[in-house]
Amino acid sequence: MNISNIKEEFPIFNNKIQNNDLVYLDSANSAQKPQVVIDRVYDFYSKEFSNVGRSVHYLAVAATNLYENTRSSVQKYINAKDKNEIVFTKGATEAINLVANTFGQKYLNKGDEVLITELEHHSNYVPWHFLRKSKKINIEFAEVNEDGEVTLQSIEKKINNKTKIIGITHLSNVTGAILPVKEIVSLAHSKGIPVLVDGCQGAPHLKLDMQDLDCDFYAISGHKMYGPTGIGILYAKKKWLEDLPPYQGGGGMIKEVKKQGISFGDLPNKYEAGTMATAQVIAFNESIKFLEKIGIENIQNHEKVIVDYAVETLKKNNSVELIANPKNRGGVISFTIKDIHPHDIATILDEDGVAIRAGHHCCQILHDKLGVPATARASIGVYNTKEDIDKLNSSINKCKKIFNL
Amino acid sequence: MNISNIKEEFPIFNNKIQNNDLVYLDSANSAQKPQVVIDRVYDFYSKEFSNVGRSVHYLAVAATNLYENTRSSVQKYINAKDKNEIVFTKGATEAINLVANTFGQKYLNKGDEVLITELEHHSNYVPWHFLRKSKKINIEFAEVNEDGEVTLQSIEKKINNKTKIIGITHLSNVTGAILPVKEIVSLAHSKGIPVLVDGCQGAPHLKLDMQDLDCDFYAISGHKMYGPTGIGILYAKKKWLEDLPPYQGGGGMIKEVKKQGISFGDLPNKYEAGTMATAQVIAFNESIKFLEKIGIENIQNHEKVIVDYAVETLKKNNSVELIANPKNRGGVISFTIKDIHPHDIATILDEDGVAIRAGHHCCQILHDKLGVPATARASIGVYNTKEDIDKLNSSINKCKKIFNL
Amino acid sequence: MNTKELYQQIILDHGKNPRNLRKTENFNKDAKGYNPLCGDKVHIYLKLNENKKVEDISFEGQGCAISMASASIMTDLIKGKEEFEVKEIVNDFLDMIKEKDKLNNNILGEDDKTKLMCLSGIKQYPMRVKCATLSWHTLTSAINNFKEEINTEDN
Amino acid sequence: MNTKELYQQIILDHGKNPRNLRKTENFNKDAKGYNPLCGDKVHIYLKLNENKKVEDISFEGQGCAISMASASIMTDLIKGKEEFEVKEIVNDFLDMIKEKDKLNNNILGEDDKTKLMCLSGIKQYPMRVKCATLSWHTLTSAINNFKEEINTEDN
Ligand SMILES: Cc1ncc(COP(=O)(O)O)c(C=O)c1O
Ligand SMILES: Cc1ncc(COP(=O)(O)O)c(C=O)c1O
Repeated sequence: MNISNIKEEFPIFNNKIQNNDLVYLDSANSAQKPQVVIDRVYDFYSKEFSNVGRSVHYLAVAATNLYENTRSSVQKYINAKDKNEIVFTKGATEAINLVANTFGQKYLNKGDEVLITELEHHSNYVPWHFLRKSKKINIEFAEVNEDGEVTLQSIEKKINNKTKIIGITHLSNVTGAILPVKEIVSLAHSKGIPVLVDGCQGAPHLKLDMQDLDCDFYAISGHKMYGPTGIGILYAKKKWLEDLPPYQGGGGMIKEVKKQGISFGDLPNKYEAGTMATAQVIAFNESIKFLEKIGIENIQNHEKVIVDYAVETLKKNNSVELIANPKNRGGVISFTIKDIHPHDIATILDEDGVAIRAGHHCCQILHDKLGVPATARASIGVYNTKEDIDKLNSSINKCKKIFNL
Repeated sequence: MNISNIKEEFPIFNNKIQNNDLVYLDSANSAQKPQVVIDRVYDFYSKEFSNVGRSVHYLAVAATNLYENTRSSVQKYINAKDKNEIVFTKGATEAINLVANTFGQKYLNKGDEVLITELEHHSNYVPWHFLRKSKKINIEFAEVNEDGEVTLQSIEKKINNKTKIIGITHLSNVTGAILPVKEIVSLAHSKGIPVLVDGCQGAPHLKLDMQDLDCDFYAISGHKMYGPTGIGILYAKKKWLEDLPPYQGGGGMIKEVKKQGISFGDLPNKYEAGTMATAQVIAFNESIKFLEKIGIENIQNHEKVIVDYAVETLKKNNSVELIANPKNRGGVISFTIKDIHPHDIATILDEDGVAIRAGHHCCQILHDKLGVPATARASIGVYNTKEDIDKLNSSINKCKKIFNL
Repeated sequence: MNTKELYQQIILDHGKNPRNLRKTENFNKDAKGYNPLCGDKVHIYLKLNENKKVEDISFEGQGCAISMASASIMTDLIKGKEEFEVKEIVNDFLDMIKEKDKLNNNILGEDDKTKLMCLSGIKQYPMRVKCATLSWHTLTSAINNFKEEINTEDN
Repeated sequence: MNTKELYQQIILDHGKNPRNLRKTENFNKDAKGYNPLCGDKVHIYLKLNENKKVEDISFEGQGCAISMASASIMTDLIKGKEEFEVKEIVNDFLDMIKEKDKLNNNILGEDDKTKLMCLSGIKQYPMRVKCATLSWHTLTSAINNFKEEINTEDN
């Protein structure tokens, strides 16, 4: 599969959006879906639908196998040691809530500290916040530097003997900074502290190797990985999944149920209560295959070309201010224009079919730090081209014209 | 839309399953999907995909409107007072966990009692069980009678001044009994006790009127209502949603986020953290429209004809023992055959394309009471016909032949 | 309607140089408004005299051109009005933004109405409607004394 | 393979009238097995003598025809074997059910092997494989003294 004409694999680009070609620069929010994924959902519902794991009839058996095949594919894709280290959730947010809730229940007590960073998405802050109230713990924030990065040193500075778990983003959804996760994990482990990685932005764009990263938990969002909505993945080391209590209760996750008590099922069932997002999990296998077919190296190289071009283009455009300058950057570029509010930018760009996001991107802590309530953000997916960046730039120029800049 | 040839609306019946026509009698597990629902998912991903509520570009605005349209449709369908009483979840199991967790946090204390019934699915027991440990509460079980029913009296007997909440199924997924929910709610309210109804089996088959039922919480499973997998609905009275704490934390559910603290968003956002199952919610609107088009009265009449015919047919088949005989029965019939284990029955029926479920159907408490570890269950959907029942019966006869009965 | 028309000169002017962007001394009514989606914030200050007339109105806040212009124009028009008139103008404006073609109140003169109608284009940008209405809703809160402070504490 | 062939006479016979369905007196090894999906339960009792030979083996439990027949045939074949032979037979059986065409051990005679091969049809019914293997896995636990009791208490 040739990445240079990969747009063709995504049907959304076949249609005009309000008479414009779609210039989709909002992939950090959610990625578009390739035809293979869309078809898989369609076919599964049309010809093969059944619930999984609960009946012994033909369709149920087939669906169960398909469902478990995705688990194996994900395991391989992220190089997890064990298939049962892959838990399907409804999204990355749920994956992080699962960890915060169960780890918190078992291991966090009054006065303990959870260390996160100023870059974190609300999804990797609010779940820990709940424990402030219920468990009287504290939350510490590793500082972001002027370039929009969180360094190993910045993490190290905040670790102390009350630190019980560290939660960090792999790739910031605002500054684009890629964190030195492996080094942070190694430091944390040397002090006996487990690490949760919010991999929402990392998973679609970086080569993943759980055994190499050695993190304890890694949260993934299916819809940002060119997959269906309504599915996420929690990777967790087996020892944690065996050790921690269950999260939600219901059918499928139990072993034996009596009036007096309940015993819980083995992995992977323990954390998959109730009917799961069967069709979405099954179709997500196609997302993985799609990414594998292109090859993660090709994706990284391609996206680097585009993001470098975007940075260069926007830097040359005066009145555009890039809000971060990380040395190791993924495909996220946030910017402001003096005297034009990001929401006004987004509205004007949209008129030309250029879809970006404006706001705090669920990172209010970071925006407080940056001293701006909102930024405009262009984020890149596998389908973006230099032409997309040119269109972005010319629409920005139109903004400036409208605002008499 | 004419119910007599409604099978045509479901593409799954166009294909042979292992050379047989599919006789799908496993709808209580999960229902098949009509073409309109499948198409909606396809079209949304192909032409309209965007995340909701977070960007101001055209696709995002359109998706947000579609998403909220489903909320309005559900509100209308179940006659809720307010649109914001509809919370989207990943399934009914999550909906019940949400209630148990948040109600438990705020209102349950040591020694308090939660009253459920012996008919409950594990999804309406395990979430309460978690509170036994964390909050030292007790769980009481209202008794099922010989006909497989839970009566108002049976509930009344177990209510005392420690009872803080009651959880009951609307329609048993094993005995088929329809519970006198309205009467139970009225009794409970007279004592100041809120009621959660597990509506998984009720919602696809009964006329729903939240204002008339007057229950406090009602949990619905999208995939059992001819909708996509990965979506459920929690109906809750507004006063509860305003009063209870949030469940999961993440993007979209907050108001303001500071390092020191967080304030939470208004309804409906408060309970919808993270990227939701956007495509599934949007497509679920088609399920509702589909049901409305047929008309719930027509559905109820049709299903009654089929279930009555099934009961009659199976009663005439000696060696088949129906395990319940509720006066008010929905489309669920569980049975055993002396000397043939339910799993053997299911395997043999499957060979003829007859899909039923065998096992404890996530109701171990009830099976303990019945004194059998497993039963066979045929459950009915809008597409089933008398011929389906005839095929079920003749396959049962084949079982008997193989087992020399 | 295109964005060139939406962002007409008067909006840009009020957006860039908002009138009454300050804090009224000795205000006797106020309220804060917040739009969590985009981070727009506004704080309205009112001074009603003994005859329930708006002696002064001002605001503090930050936001997009639409929200700043809306607050700016609003405060300009409201100054000197009686409390009951303020309520009528607010309702009329909100109705107009929601569904009506024009303003129906008899309180504002034609010039003022024309100024306000500059904001009507926002109807075609549903995600931005809140930008235009935030300060108006907040004014209502202030008048009704709903001091809905944003709670950033644990809850 | 159809279900008529799967449920051949020998399976039905052992399923309906399982051999060794009782509790060995003075057993010195035992283990419980449970399949949460279908509720099948088995409890295996072993009596090994001082030479590590199976003096008696029995089981209690409930389940489908396949699982009862499997436990019944298994206990019949295992009686009188040495511990190391038992392990070899178990592994051979599990391999066969998983992927092999036939049994490869040299311990069982042809008649016994034929009896066991009656269970091989289950391969084509993936959801039912556990029914056939439950008692075998439980036997392994018993031999290895893994007393994995089902915990119905709070945890
Ligand atoms: C009565 C009842 N309650 C709860 C559930 C759980 O629903 P879900 O699996 O969709 O979360 C089911 C279905 O399995 C059910 O039948
Ligand atoms: C860095 C980061 N973390 C977490 C999330 C939340 O993921 P989801 O909304 O899929 O649950 C997102 C996306 O919104 C994100 O960008």
